[in-house]
Amino acid sequence: MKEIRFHGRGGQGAVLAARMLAIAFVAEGKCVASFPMYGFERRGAPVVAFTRLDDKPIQEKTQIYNPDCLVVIDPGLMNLPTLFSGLKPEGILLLNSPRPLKNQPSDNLKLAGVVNATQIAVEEVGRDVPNTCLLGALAATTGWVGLKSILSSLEEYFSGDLLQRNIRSTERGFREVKVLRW
Amino acid sequence: MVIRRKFSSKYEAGWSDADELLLCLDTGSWRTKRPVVDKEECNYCGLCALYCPPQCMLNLEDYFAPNLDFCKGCGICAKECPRGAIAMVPEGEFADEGAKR
Amino acid sequence: MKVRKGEIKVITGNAAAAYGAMLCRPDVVASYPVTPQTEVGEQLSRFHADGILDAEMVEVEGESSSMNITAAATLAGGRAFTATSSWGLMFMYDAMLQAAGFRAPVVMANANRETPGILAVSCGQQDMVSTRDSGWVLIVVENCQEILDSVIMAFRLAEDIEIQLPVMVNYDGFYLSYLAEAVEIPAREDVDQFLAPLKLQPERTKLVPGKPLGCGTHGILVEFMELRYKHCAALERAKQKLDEIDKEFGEFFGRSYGGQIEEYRTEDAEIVVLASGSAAGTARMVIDTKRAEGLKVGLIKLRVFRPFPRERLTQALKGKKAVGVIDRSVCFGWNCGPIYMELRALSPDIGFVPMMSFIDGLANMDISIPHIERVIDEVYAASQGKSYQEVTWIPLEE
Amino acid sequence: MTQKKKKLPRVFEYFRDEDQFAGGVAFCAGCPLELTLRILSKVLGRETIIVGTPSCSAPVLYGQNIGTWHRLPYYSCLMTGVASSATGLVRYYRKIGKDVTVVCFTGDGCAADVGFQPLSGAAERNENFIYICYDNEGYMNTGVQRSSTTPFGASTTTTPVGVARRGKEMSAKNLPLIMAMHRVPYVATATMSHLEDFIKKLLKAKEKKYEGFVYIHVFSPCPVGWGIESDSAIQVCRMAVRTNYFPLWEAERGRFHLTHTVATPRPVTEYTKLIRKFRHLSEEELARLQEEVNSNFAFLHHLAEFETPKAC
Repeated sequence: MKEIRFHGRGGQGAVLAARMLAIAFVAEGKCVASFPMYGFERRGAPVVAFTRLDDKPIQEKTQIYNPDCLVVIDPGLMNLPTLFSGLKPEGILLLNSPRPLKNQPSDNLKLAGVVNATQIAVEEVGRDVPNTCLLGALAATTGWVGLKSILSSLEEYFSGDLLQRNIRSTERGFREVKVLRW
Repeated sequence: MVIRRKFSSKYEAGWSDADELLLCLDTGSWRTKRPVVDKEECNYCGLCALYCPPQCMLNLEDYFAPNLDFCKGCGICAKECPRGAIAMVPEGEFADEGAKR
Repeated sequence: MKVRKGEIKVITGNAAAAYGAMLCRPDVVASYPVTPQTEVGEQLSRFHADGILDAEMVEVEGESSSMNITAAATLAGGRAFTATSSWGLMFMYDAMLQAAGFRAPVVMANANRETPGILAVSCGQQDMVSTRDSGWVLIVVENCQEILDSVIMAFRLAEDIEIQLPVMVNYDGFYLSYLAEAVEIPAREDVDQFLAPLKLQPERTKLVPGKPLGCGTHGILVEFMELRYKHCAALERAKQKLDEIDKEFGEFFGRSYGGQIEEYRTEDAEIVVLASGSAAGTARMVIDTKRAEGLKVGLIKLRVFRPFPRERLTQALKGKKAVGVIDRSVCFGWNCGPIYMELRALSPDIGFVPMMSFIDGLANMDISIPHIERVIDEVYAASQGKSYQEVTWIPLEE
Repeated sequence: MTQKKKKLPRVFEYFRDEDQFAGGVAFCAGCPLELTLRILSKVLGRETIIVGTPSCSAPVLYGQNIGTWHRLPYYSCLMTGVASSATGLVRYYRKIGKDVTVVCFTGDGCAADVGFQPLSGAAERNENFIYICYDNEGYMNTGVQRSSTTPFGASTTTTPVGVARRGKEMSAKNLPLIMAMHRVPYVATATMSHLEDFIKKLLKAKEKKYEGFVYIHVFSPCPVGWGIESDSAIQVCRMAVRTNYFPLWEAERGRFHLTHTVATPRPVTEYTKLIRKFRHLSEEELARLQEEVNSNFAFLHHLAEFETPKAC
């Protein structure tokens, strides 16, 4: 089983990203469970979302304590003291940031994909919605899911011009992500 | 569960059915005064029948008279009669009529 | 018969409830926003806007009204659905008692949420427990697929001429309401066929213009006792009906849930954990781990809280050495879990073995894997004759 | 006795169905509520479905165990659920294409107080039914407690007259105006002294309900709770109209029209002197009541004169 924890802020699409990723996994025959943890839905407030994937049905309905992968949608959240808590050894980080990672932010981190998703989203989608771009970056960095599946999952939530813009944003995330290994 | 007693209602829930049981109160017995219509004075205008809350003024073709089975003796008919043709007479005066009401 | 495979979609528990309702073609839908259930109403409105749901959608001004509207619609002869959570459930409580008393076959989804303050925006079954004696059928489910399937089964149960009771399908708020999983959505025609027996049964008594029938007579004395007697008898009948409908659903759609209870590895189990809702899924995993370690432990998932599955539980628990109950709510005045308290009432039937109450998961606390491991360890110790604490508030007590 | 002395009033011609109620039902002697219901059943006919609540009308409208006092179908519910239950009924009948007249029949306590939320909600949604509120200015069924439509000064069991208090201190909530402000197809006031007016409004309501929500506010004195003689309710109704204490009007989607104008309104004291609940009022208090009557009527008059400015 792989466990992914998303960190974002209300309005950035963390919950939606977790769901679209789940759809992509299902398209590839995986079993998934994805859920957010928040009370009131407020733009700007920190949001955590979880996605589990496995080859067999997922029974547990608990929060994720030891993620294999972190997806940080808001670069500001890198300062969150608990961001890396519970991260498994050999862990993976997906980060939306305009700047490259200077050093290994956690000893448990083996792999990181950094992409300037905000800028790409602004350029392609026209708004600061970095979520789909990060999904493209996730596909490239982890190899857990194909870009094609991610792109098809976008169709569940977008259509027409907005879909095309998000597809471009996702593809750029896939191409432009800088992968670091430790 | 074994039902030892016959249910009074054929319905599963609380339904009433007027075809099965239409209730009626003996409101005629509530009366302490009785409207007595002076047929000569009555000009058949119908206001007593119109305003009668239990709608129990009987239309007797050229005058009105209360259905004493239901008349509660409120006196609205007497009060509303423009000709003062209805008198409210204490029921005691009819006591000897007994069950005839 | 086995039907065609349904479409697989990744949807949330709330959406699953809405899909379940939509597939049953309700005549009237009314629901009021309340976290974490709001999405059910939104999704149904979306279905309606997209022309998929041909229902009267009532955008109500409060939960009390959703319940009154749906109850009245069913007593006029229609099919009605509503959804709520927490305070919303409490706000419609008067109407809920009336709906049950009138035997209005409303189906309601309830995303379980805590109630002590308005900021208790978190999971807990206290809302459902607070409606225990409302006369409703209270179903509790574990995952998104089960939400969808249970809503469909709920209509079969509610509108069965032998039952005629409102049914509430409860699922853990947040943990399930927002959980996105792959869910198989049955074809509408197949759901039609599954519900078809409802059309073949004698018509329920309904309010018809011009017919001198009145609904909700006051009820005093023995006639009132009759109503209560019939209501209780219907709840008793509902138990077997739940099992039958679940079995039929399994034959139809290839998924079944055990009816009143689901037993998991209980046959040769010496000790049993009794859980409900989303925690049952986690518990099943932990049972597997403990089994692998050689511990003979099984799980019973309680699928219906009212009527209480007395006979099935007695049968399943006879001969077991100890039972632990995980409750996501409390029984005020007993200082234990409500399901535990109910189970204790079965002691004379089951045998006086150690029974232990574990309170966990209130207000979004995780009923985590270590917590359930601890439950199993403590129940096992009790089964071995060790002294034990009857009630444990897991996160608060070491 | 040889010649027919007078032609019956036209009102009789509006009766299209028999009285659907049993001859003897449990309303107090002289209560105009009984008249309202019997007339309603004669005018609207037996296809009407009644929805109502615990109230003075409940022991008559909602049966007793398996028995019932009338032949109209009815749905009895809680005070918090009248307008919503009616919504459930009309929505289902609409879904199956059945033409039904659903009439909510409640007191002012339900309509103005505890049942106001669903009433306002149903009006805003413009549900297709008729809501009739009989206003006896308090909770009469439970023994004369004040409601939000109890007028200034009135003595009730919860606004008693004593050394420290002299009846209700606040003014009555003007529920029919509030309902008219929902701009629904039809809102009207009525009272039993003006029966033809009431019947015409009922018939109009039956038509208007195809357009949506209809509200009729019926002024209904309570002989017991107000302290009036059992023969005087109609007289009190009439005096309420003649003093402009209770003006008769209708409003179609917020357009007001007085259905009965009083050439020279009588002073309100001619009304209050008929009623024991006002007996303790001082001259100052009566003056305040008169002032309220004047200002309420002036406001209504303005509304009736008001013309929506044409768009430029």
